[in-house]
Amino acid sequence: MNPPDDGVRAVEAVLFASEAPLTLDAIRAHVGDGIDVRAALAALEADYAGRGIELVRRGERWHFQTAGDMAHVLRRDREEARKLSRAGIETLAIIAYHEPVTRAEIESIRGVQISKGTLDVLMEAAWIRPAGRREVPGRPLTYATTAEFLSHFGLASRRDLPGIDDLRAAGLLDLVDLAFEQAEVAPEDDAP
Amino acid sequence: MNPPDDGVRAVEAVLFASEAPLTLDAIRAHVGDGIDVRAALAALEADYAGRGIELVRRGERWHFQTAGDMAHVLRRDREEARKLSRAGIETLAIIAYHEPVTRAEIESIRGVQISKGTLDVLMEAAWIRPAGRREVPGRPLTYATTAEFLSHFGLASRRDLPGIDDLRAAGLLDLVDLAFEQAEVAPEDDAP
Amino acid sequence: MKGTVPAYMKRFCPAEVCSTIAAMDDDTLTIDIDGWEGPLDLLLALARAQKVDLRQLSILDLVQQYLDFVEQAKRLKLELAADYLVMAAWLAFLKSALLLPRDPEQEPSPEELALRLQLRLERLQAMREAGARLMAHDRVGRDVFARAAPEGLRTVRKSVWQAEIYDLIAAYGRVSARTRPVMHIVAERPVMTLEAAIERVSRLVGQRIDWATIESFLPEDATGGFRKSALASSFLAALELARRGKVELRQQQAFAPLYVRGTA
Repeated sequence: MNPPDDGVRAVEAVLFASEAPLTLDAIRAHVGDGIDVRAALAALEADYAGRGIELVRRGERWHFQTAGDMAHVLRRDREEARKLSRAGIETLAIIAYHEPVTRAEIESIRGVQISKGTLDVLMEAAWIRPAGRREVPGRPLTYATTAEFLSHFGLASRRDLPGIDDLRAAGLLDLVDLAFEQAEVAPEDDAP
Repeated sequence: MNPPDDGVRAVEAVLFASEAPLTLDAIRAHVGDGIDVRAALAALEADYAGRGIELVRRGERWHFQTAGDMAHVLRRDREEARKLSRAGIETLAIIAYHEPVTRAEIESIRGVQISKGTLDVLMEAAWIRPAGRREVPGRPLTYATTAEFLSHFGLASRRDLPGIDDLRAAGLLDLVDLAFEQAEVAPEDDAP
Repeated sequence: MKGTVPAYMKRFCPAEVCSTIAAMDDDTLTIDIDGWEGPLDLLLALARAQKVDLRQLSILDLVQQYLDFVEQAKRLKLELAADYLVMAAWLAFLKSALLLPRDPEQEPSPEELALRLQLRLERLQAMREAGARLMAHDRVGRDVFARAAPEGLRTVRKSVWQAEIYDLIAAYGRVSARTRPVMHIVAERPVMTLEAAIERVSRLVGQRIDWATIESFLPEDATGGFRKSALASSFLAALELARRGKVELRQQQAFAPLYVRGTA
């Protein structure tokens, strides 16, 4: 490694010491305005490419983490992350690919009602959040994913969601015609 | 940085993700016997020399930490503008008009006791300073204003402060009723 | 039949689903529909069993399979949840609409309905695959790890005290005013003095023959505070004149009207 300049070192130290991923502004608040944070991040990204530690961008935030191919030396004594139910995984995927999306829209895509617990579990994991109301009759609440979601699943942005461009091109992410589909599938649906 | 070999990368990742400094044996338990941990540590030590992160040995244990000279960026001072309390501004005014003045004199002029905190705040703001002791029984400390006081309030000297007649002409002594009633309602209002 | 899955049922349902079909008693089987997440899920499972791209799917075949499945379930006295039967009814309608001669009035057309069903299956399938791919990503705490013991970043708050010159001067004005000798001035108020009342009552009482209320001795234009003052002074005047023997006073009871009459 070539010893980096003090600006790069400062950004490196701040990211290394931080307990959570940091935005450009948060980094700048620590290292001061005299440092080109963007350039320092680019330098660090290059410096760490191919090492056992990597600098990654998750949403608008940056952090260091171990390289993905090192999982085998790290995993042994870790608890496996709590397994999400199938309903939970599908609901999370639907929110991530369609956000902001209402509960009724999620239910329409899955063809079943969502149990209350499903959204709660995703909120508790801090992967989804309420994202305002849709200005349609009933003003239903919409849901969207969070910065923690991107960070947890290793996505630089929602554009990194696997296959999202193809799905959109195929029209599979278009908003659902709710009135029609609910009438068709579940006329006795007593969902709230 | 030259991309290191997988042995070095594995040791790097294990040290990074560890909750505590690790011994050679503990590292070896993670990365396996096929890796020369000692050589990997030497390589890492060289790689990180002069960076914002350092590999350090504490006794028989190894870990990464931020470089010592980067401590200043990990701590960020944030300035918060705060308005001086009524007790604070009155005390400051009395000191400015009567300096040097003892605490007992300030209290006598204000007609209300002042808390230690009030003077502390004015000292913290660097607007007042201790100005020697009065040669009377008990030798009480006196207070006076500072150059910072003059500059903060845009005064060339203390003589620029309006006199009592000026105050009366400006109607500032007519505040009496309101001020008096408030003082009566809250005679112990003395927080800084 | 107890505890076994008929061969013809296996044809229609994926292995993991069929394993949840269990014998409840001799002639009733119950399907644990937790295995399927609703009729759409079952339809998708059946569609995937056709082993073709969902876009090449024969909706008619799929509909027939679903209807067969529900028929078999009925024959076996399987208890299906209501939404499965609702879906069956709708699919039966779709099937007949697709097979019968076209009713040009019908909107949307059966082909359109079939297309939408296919789209829904595709969409569910896409989300299911997306979820699986998402879960397979490098996940923090499973595949990649953040630093376990970061030093942490600290923010130290420092107060910057603020005050304006006006605040300072006004504060001194306030303190000075507060501690300066206070002079009390009583504002002038309209009153009727006792002397004036005695003069007035003794003059008026001479002009009257009979009992008159004390109020009738007040000036007609007396209002507000002046009237109260005049009433109080006139009352005192009446007492004083009674003491001198110039007037008589009469009152039926407490708070009743007070009458005054000259003694002359």
